[in-house]
Amino acid sequence: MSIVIDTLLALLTIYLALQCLLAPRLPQTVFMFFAFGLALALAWVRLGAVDVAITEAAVASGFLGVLFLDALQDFSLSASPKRRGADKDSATQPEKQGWTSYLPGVALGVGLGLFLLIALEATWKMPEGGGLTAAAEAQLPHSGVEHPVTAVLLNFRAYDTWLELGVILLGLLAIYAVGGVKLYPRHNNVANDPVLQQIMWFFTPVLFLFGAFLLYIGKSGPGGAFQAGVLWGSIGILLHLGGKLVFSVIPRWVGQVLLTVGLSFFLFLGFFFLARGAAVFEYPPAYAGLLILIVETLAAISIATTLTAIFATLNQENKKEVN
Amino acid sequence: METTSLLPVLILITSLLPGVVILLLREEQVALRTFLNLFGAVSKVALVAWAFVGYLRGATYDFVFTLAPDLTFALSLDALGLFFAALSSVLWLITTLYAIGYLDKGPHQNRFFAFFSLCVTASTGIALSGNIITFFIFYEFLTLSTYPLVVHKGTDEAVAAGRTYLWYTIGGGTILFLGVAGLYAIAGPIYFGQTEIIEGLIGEFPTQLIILFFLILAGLGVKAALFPLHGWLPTSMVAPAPVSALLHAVAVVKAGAFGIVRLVYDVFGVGLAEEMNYLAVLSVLAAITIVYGSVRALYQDDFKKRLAFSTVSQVSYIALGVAIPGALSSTGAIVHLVHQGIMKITMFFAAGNVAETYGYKKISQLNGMGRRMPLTMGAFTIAVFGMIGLPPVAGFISKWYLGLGAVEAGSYWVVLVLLTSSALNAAYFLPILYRAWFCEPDQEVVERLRSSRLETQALMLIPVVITGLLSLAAGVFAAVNGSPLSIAREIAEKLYLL
Amino acid sequence: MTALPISPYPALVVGLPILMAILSLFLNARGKALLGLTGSLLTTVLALIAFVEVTRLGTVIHIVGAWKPPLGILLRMDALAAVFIGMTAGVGALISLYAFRYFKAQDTKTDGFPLFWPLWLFLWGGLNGLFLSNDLFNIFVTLEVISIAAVALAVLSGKAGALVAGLRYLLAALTGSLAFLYGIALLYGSTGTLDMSMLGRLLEAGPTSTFALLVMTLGLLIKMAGFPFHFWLPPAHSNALAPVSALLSALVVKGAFYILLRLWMEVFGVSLTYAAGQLIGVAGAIAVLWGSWQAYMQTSLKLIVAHSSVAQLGYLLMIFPLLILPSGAGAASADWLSAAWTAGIYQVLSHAFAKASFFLSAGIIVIAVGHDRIESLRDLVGHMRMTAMAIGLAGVSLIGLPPSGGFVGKWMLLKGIFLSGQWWWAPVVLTGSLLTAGYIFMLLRLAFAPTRKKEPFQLVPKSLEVVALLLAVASYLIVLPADQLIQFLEGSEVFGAGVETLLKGGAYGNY
Amino acid sequence: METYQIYSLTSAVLFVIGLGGVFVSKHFIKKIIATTIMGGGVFLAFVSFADRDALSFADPVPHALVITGIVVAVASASFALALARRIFQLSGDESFSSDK
Repeated sequence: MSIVIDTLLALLTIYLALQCLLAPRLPQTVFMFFAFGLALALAWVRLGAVDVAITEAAVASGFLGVLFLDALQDFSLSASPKRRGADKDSATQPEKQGWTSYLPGVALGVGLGLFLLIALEATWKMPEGGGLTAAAEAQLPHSGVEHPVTAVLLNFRAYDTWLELGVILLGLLAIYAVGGVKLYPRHNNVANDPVLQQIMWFFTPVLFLFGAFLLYIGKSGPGGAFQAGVLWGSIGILLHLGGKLVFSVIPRWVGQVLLTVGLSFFLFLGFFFLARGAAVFEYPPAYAGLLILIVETLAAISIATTLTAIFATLNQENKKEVN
Repeated sequence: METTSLLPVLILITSLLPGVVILLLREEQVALRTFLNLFGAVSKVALVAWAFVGYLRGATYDFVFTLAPDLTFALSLDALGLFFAALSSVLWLITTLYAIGYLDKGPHQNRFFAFFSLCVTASTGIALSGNIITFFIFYEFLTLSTYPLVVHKGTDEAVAAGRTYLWYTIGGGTILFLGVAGLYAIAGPIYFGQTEIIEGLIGEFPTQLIILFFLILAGLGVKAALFPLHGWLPTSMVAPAPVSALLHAVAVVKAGAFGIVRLVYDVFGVGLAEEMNYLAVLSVLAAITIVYGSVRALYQDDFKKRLAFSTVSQVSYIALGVAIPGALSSTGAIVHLVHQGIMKITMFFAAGNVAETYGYKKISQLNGMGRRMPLTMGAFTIAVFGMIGLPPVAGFISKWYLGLGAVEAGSYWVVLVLLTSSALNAAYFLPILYRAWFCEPDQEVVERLRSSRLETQALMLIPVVITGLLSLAAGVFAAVNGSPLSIAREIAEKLYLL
Repeated sequence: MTALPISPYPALVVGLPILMAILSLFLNARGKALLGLTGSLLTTVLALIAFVEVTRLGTVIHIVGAWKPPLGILLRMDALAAVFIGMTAGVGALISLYAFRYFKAQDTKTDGFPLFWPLWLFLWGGLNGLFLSNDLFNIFVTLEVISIAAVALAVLSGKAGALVAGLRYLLAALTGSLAFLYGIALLYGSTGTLDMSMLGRLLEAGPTSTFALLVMTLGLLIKMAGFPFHFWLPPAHSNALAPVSALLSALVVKGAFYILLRLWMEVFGVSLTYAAGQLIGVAGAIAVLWGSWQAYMQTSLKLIVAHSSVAQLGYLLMIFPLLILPSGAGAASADWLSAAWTAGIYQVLSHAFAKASFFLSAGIIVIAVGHDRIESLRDLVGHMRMTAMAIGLAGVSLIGLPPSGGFVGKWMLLKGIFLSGQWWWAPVVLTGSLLTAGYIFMLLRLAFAPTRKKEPFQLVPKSLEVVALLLAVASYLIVLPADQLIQFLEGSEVFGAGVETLLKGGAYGNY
Repeated sequence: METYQIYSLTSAVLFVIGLGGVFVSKHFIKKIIATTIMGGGVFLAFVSFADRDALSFADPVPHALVITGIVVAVASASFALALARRIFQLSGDESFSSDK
């Protein structure tokens, strides 16, 4: 029975992925992208990866999807005929050009097909490496937390997570580098939609509490900094949509501190233990639980702020385009 | 080989350092520049002389620096290297004097003298190289440092000539690189003189080694202007006269010729050369070049172009001498390194003097020049007699030994080539002398471009007189101990274990 | 348990630049520039100390969080990593100096593009992290840090051309990263470890490891712009600001090469076949010829330099066929291995210095005449001697003429080619050199030619010219310690000697 | 066939779909989405191995890697999106010009 469900889910995922790319119109693509994300999240749940499922739903499908939706306003608003809907013209172009124009396509198709075949073979004939479950289980008691995924993320492989916080911050910096936006937007010309206001006031505390819960529960069960950060970030996004631009309210330096506090504290901790002669991120087992909680909270704050800032920046571009 | 002395490095530094420093000077600092130039040149001559004396007393001067495994930078002073180093250092001193007068107040002098010094560094480096990789390094360095000199005037013609020059020499350098790398792969690092290494390997890799020999020969042949790789030499005539002088007498062309001498005598070894008989190809090529260059020279009206084709022909005497087995022809080849240098540099100085003083660049304009510039044309006449091979000028000595060597080796056709070449030399040089000494000038009064109480500026006149006298002296005093001939004979006899 | 000494430096050289990047965010534009420069110099000093530490102690490690692999992440600074970190420090410090002055010249009020500094420091931290990491997934994360920072730097000018080139670059880099990550997934699935040294021991030949080799190699080839994935490089590098172009071509693409080298030599020993090596060698050979030819055809200076990067990276790929023993060849007789991989290192070093110098010189010319059509080089020798010298010296190093670093690289490459008997690569190396000579001397010819019409040369700060010249000279100075450096690399217990033992079929693995 | 195998095979298919999408799609947004699909495939592979190697709980290391990976991928994708939108703003282009 379960095999049937899994097979169906797998097929659905593949179907949605294809639809995503084949959908003739951009809005459909983005819609399919949401659906694809959800199907993938279901697959994570089927595979017992609840943490991943929450992250996928919240970040990959949720946040990114919202960004795509937001971008959609840009692109679909344009009436410029040039290269518009390039996928559509491609249906008409080849007729003029004769069979040689198909060659790259055919070559690509054959290439991808072959690639898929060997990929499948490679996956099918994979030797069982055994993973690191046993190792993680053995070290779990020394990690300061009970949930193994949190232990890996914030203790065993804290270095990765630290760099990852850097990547998020870097992503924001990169978006600023693209240009065309002010670092801290101050205009306030968003229409005050009463319904949105209501939703905003209702959801802000709910999201905050749920985020805090996820953060705390991360110690012993699925949840943690990223999931909480995204939830808190969605508060910022909601506020932004509701016309309450977070970054025009708080002082500039607070924004900067919030953006960097996760990464900086993590780094400070690393250097602190290094200075004491231990390795970077080598927490004393006694304090590990506490330290991890602090790191997670600060990381969640930074993630939330960064995601809000990313959204606000991209959204601001959109506003400029409309005006 | 181990480092026993820093003297070889010091010899290089005497020209490298002035070159680099001058590059950074401002154009107005004429006095400092001149001082650096002359100081470098004089100290180089002194150091080479010191090394010569030391060598005769049996001292060894080796400098070794390992760049990478198997890639050793080695400088060493042996008789052949010192011989060439002495030539280039003495002629550098003379040419520097000449160039100071020649350029006078022209533009971009810093650049000129800087690369001039670097160029001499490269040719001295070639002389002092202790192994083929060091030789290669300096060989390429020579290409690069000569390029700015060739395009010095900056005219379209000069830039085009520079392009031709580069394509030939970089192409040759690439082939040489291939050959040298291949040789290293088969034989490992070889110091000059360790001919036993190749001799030991010839049985194992006969084909490869012959291919490599010809690759290296082709790479060297470009600079030595061996037919059919000589194309760059006549076009690079647009360079200023002191550059042409240096190019033809000491640096580029000679580097190629010297490389061929090293390749045959110090890498593959004369014994092997005789045994394998692949030098026949070289001798035929050299003979063709000798005749071809002379024939082309006949048809040039441009003074410097005629001299250039004459160089094509004359330098191949060296290759020819190398290609004929036997101590006598080797002596001829080695001594011709020097003889051709001093004679040809005299000719270019003379051509430069005429061009700079009267603006004449064509042979048809030279009527009566002997009366206007007696000393210049006198020196030129000596050089011409030498080129043709009339005793007692230096050129006679070279040709005499080459001829003797050919007879000894039984290659009578070479004697024929030498005679033909001499006849052709006479055919293209004597008309110049005839015009200069026996024709009336076309116009009685000509405005001189450079004013001087003498026939031209002193700094341009003195060098040509000196080199002219040297050409004569090298022939007259050939039998004296310490003359170029005596040294060349010693080197050759050592090679053939006589 | 490992016998290797533990040192804090590997963690510090990653942490310091990122700390500086964070701090700089709090400052205004002027402060960012000042702190950025200070941070760069501090990082350089630290990197050099770390380098000396490795020369003194040999390979040092740092076990992050004291969790040993396979669970934890190990930072390992062996000779190879030390050389790359040292190179990054040397090139990075000089480019930072240049950038400081360059941006000031662009806009005196705000010091130009202030985001340059945090992004560059992040990039530096990412590169150091990449060179040090012994954990494949960690390498993926550092690769992402590098890609995002590099693309962000590339689009800093904000011009439409740069943005399009940047997006193309980013998409290519993302595809490459994901392909690389896919390979990691397969390797983890089949061995249960991410540690490269452990993988080298545990990996068994089979379709999975072969496929992992394929996708990871493809991914890294995309990132290092190996043929036929070079399409993104010329527009991205030529549209960026001068110091950024220098960083991208000197350092960023080398990161992917570094990982490729490590993967091939340390991890995939079992999966490599003679054919795989030949294939990647052919890709390299085509890149050499095609890139050089393209460079020869360009009329804008920065495009010439960018296309030349494609060719120079091709040389790096050409060492891979030499690293694989043909089936049935006597393992012990493979004396060309060290020649081949040290050739790669020298090519990397000389290209880093020469290409950085070249791009910085191009930036100077753009300031001086306002555009970078090659005609603008006319009479450069007369107007800007130092820049002309920099271009000349850097160009000669790219061609590979002695006594430049490029020469040592090409020499070792040819030596490896001849010793291994794979002579068919030799013509490619030489033709590439000739083509390179073609476009370099095309530039030099113009530099010596007189101006046709008087185009005014703007005044350029002398310090910019000095930095460009220093970088060019550095590509020659690296030849002096070549022997020591190569011995240092070969003697390295983990990489040099270790890998050669591994490739020759012996046991390997120090901990 | 076990559960994890279904998903690990699916992962290969998703990766190839995404890879093809990156090459074939024209619109910037579609190209970006194609990279996230590729990413989805890779993450699915990781998690399916975690399921295979489960003892008392599923292998936590791949889970952690995937969480990290997702966040990294999202950061890159939003950067790409910002680039695409800015290009559109400046030039009105929605796809790379015909040469590629």
